[in-house]
Amino acid sequence: MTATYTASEMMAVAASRALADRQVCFVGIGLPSTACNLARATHAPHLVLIYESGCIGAKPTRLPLSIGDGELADTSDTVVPVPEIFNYWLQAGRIDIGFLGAAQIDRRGNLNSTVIGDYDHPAVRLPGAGGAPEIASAAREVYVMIRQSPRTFVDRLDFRTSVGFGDGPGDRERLGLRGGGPKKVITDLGILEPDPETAELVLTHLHPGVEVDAARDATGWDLRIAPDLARTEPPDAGELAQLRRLEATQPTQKKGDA
Amino acid sequence: MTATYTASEMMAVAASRALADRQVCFVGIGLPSTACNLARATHAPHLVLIYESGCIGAKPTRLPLSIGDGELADTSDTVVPVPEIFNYWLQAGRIDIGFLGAAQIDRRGNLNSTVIGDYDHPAVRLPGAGGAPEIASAAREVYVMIRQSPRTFVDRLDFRTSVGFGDGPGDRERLGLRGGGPKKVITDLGILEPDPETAELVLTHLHPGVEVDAARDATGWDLRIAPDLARTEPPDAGELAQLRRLEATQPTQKKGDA
Amino acid sequence: MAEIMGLAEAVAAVVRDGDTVAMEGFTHLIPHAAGHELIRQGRRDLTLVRLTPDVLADQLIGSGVVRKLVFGWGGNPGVGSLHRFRDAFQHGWPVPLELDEHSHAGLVNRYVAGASGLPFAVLRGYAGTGLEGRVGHYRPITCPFTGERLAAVAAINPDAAVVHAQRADRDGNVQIWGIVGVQKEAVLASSRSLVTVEEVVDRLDPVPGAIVLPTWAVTAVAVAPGGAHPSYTAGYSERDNDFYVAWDAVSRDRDAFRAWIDTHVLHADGAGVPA
Amino acid sequence: MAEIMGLAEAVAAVVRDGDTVAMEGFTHLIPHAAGHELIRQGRRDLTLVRLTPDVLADQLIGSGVVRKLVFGWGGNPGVGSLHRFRDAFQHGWPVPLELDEHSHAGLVNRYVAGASGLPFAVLRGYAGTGLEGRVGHYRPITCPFTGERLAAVAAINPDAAVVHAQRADRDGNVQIWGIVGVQKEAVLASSRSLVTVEEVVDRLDPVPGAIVLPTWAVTAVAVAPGGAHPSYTAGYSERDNDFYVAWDAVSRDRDAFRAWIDTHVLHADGAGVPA
Repeated sequence: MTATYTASEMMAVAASRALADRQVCFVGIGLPSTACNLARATHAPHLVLIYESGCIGAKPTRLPLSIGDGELADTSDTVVPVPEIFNYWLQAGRIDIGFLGAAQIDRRGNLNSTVIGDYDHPAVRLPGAGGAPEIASAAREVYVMIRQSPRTFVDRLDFRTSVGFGDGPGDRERLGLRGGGPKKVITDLGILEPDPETAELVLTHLHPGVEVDAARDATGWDLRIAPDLARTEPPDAGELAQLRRLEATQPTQKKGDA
Repeated sequence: MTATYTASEMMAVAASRALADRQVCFVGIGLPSTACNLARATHAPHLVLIYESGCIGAKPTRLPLSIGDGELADTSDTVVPVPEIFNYWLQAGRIDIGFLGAAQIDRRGNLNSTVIGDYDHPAVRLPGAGGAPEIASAAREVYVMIRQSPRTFVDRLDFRTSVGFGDGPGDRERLGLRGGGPKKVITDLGILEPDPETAELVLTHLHPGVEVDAARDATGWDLRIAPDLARTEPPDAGELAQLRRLEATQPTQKKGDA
Repeated sequence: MAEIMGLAEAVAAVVRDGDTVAMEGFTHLIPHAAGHELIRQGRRDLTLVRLTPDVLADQLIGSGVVRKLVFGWGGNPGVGSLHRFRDAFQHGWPVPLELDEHSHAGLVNRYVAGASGLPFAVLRGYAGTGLEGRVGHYRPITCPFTGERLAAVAAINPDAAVVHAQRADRDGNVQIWGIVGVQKEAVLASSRSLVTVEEVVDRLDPVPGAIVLPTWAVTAVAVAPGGAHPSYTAGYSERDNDFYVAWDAVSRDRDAFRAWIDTHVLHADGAGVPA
Repeated sequence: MAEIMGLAEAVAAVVRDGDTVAMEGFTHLIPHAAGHELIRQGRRDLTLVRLTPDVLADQLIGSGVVRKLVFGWGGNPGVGSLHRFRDAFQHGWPVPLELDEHSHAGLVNRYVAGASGLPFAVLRGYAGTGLEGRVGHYRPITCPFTGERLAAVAAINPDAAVVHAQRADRDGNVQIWGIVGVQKEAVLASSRSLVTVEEVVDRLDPVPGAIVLPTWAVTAVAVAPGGAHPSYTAGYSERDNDFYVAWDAVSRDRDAFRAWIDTHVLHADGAGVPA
């Protein structure tokens, strides 16, 4: 009998599974924190969590509401100044997995968190870059967690805040971006991964209960489907229990916040 | 009745008097430390001592044997990493007085602490630059403490480790050196100060018991003498007592070490 | 040497209309009390430099204090967007807001250059992003050794830095611990600085992870207990998460916002106690 | 994750002949025990990077371990010059010594660039000094914003960093306090690192002023109580000032030096106890 779970919970579980023990992760609040802490509570107890507030090796017992939560600092191996976290720890290539969200993503995994519409007179002014461009640039791998809809999966970004694969194969190298770029895009419908030859996102997994047409309809470009398209395993009882235990630690956090 | 005192003691006292309370001083071991701590014990109790080991606001009770002495760290307001002491505290222009010594000095207050003789095959290989070039460059004022003899006061340096006034007026500006350069050269014979128009060191004070010819003979160039050449006041009883109390705290330190 | 003075006097001494003012605190130690004093004093035309504009920035912007925002990421984390920020930028209410946006890495390195007495800093960034070509603080630079193309960002040297810290001693030495953010750099990069503190003590006992700003590197210190609220001060207070959630509704509407400011800022004393 | 191993094994694992090895400690925490193990293992052709070559550097140079010295200032502070250093440089004994000298500010910024993943750093320096035009690690650079001429120094990324610290926990996280010098940068700039520690403890209790190197940023940890002697380790030992003074006579003469090394290093165990 399958347990019921939300799309956000599936996203968190899928991301958690994609993490290996002892990996070093650069994390923001919301689903990435949930996924990382779920991994820590299940198969990856030595996962290293780094928050751009300067917390290295945070081990929170509650999901953080902000990246500067006191518990992150209190449980960290060390807290360093913000220039150091960016220069010594992110830029120098010490991050295995960088998590990002965005308002828009394109087929090459480039991200927009700056504006919807025109830059100078936007329809919506978004929060802006924050740590994202350098996470996108420097992390060995980037995992993007984002809802999939024609509003988010767009053919052309209104603004390129962070570089995925840029304009195509070789563009990251040409731009001098030393990290590997987006290696997984985890959505409420499935998982996409880049085709190494074309640097284009390809749907490789569909979550349980989601059909291919739904994914195509939710994508603003002609979505490529992997020939060996697979089905994500649903969350198992253990994962769900841990996840819900974690979610209960932070009742004010909007569920499904990405 | 005049007390007897050594030339080194006169140098320490002369330097101490040149410091004003609350000034921020970048200090090395030896005579500069002695002078600064004498000032702290007499007229400048709030003098701020900074050591390039990272110690800010050191208040030692014993003269330090090294710039990384435990007591410097223990008594400091804070200890910062060495990159920070150079970048945030020295380079950014927060140092009022920088103390320097050297093996050779020329008429423009340029200093050599690198080699005697040819660079690749020196007669004597000296310690090298250390913090000196940037102290010489950035401190609002530099005080040089150095014995005066034809061996040290040379017409032409064997190597220019640190810039005083370079090749003449305007050279510091041309080189982009933002500090004021050497404003006092304190020797065992007297005190020299730069002529603001020619940027050349001029003898302004003779220590007690020293005559002008001795100073000229000890200088490898045609030493300029100030028209209003003055006599340094000898150490008074209070200064000497404090100085000797300090010197007694560090018996292993070579007396007169500059 | 830092002078210890009352909050109103300190703010007036350190911040002038038209100044570029850095107000830093990365989730932690956000200088709300000082910010509210800026509002009470009716300051105008400030360029606010803040890595992470937040509720405090929203209050300053909505009160007409700020004409330009230099920032990296603006929002109410975990809650939503900043309504006063959007209103000012998109509709010019109450005064037009100019934006100078950055990546965090870009802005922190501008502070580092400013604190280091350098005119620029170097980092890996900006290439291939939309900010390239749009912002004046970035230019490409080539490594003189490897030929590699990197990013140069211009130093930032604000007129004033305003931060909150745990405590100062009676000489004005300041001690900050917990998430220290970019406050040291902001203070050292600025011509003048105001540090609000929870308390003044006889002696700054050493604390793990603490940084100390010597009194001679700070302009003014003012006591403001709870001065970070709704942000927090490690060792003294907790983050008021409910406040941040409630701010969304308060700030969504111009009138509700103005009423809140009127009650909680304009007619409150320096301790934030409404009249 | 840092592996905790015996000193000999750790040195063999982290340092290879021909490596560029950073051995840092600014008067404090100088890694003598590790250095002596390098001598015992007969290592050769190392490029030693050390801001302040000192007695340890003298011992390594005099033992023929070092073929090139990258440094800022070399001497025995308060005592005199380094005789083995001079002998090697001026007379090629026991092996020729090449010098690559810097100002301290230049070398520390090379480490900062190395730790930051950048190919160069910028500082104010070198202009008008004799090192200008003589050293390959410096080139002039122009600020893209102001046109100001500054100094660029090439990043340094040693093959190995060897440092001494107070302690590590059983996972290999390292804690350093007191005068922390440039050790963090040296470790982070290097491909491999060895940290010798006074002890391994269950838990790293927070200490004021301490920095922590996470285990995953360190290659190997080895216990070496008194591992900084004659330098000191804050909280564990005092500087052996007499040793530094006595070193002058010991090292002045080649035979006296060799005899000392034979007794105190070659025939001593990892704890420096002569046979």
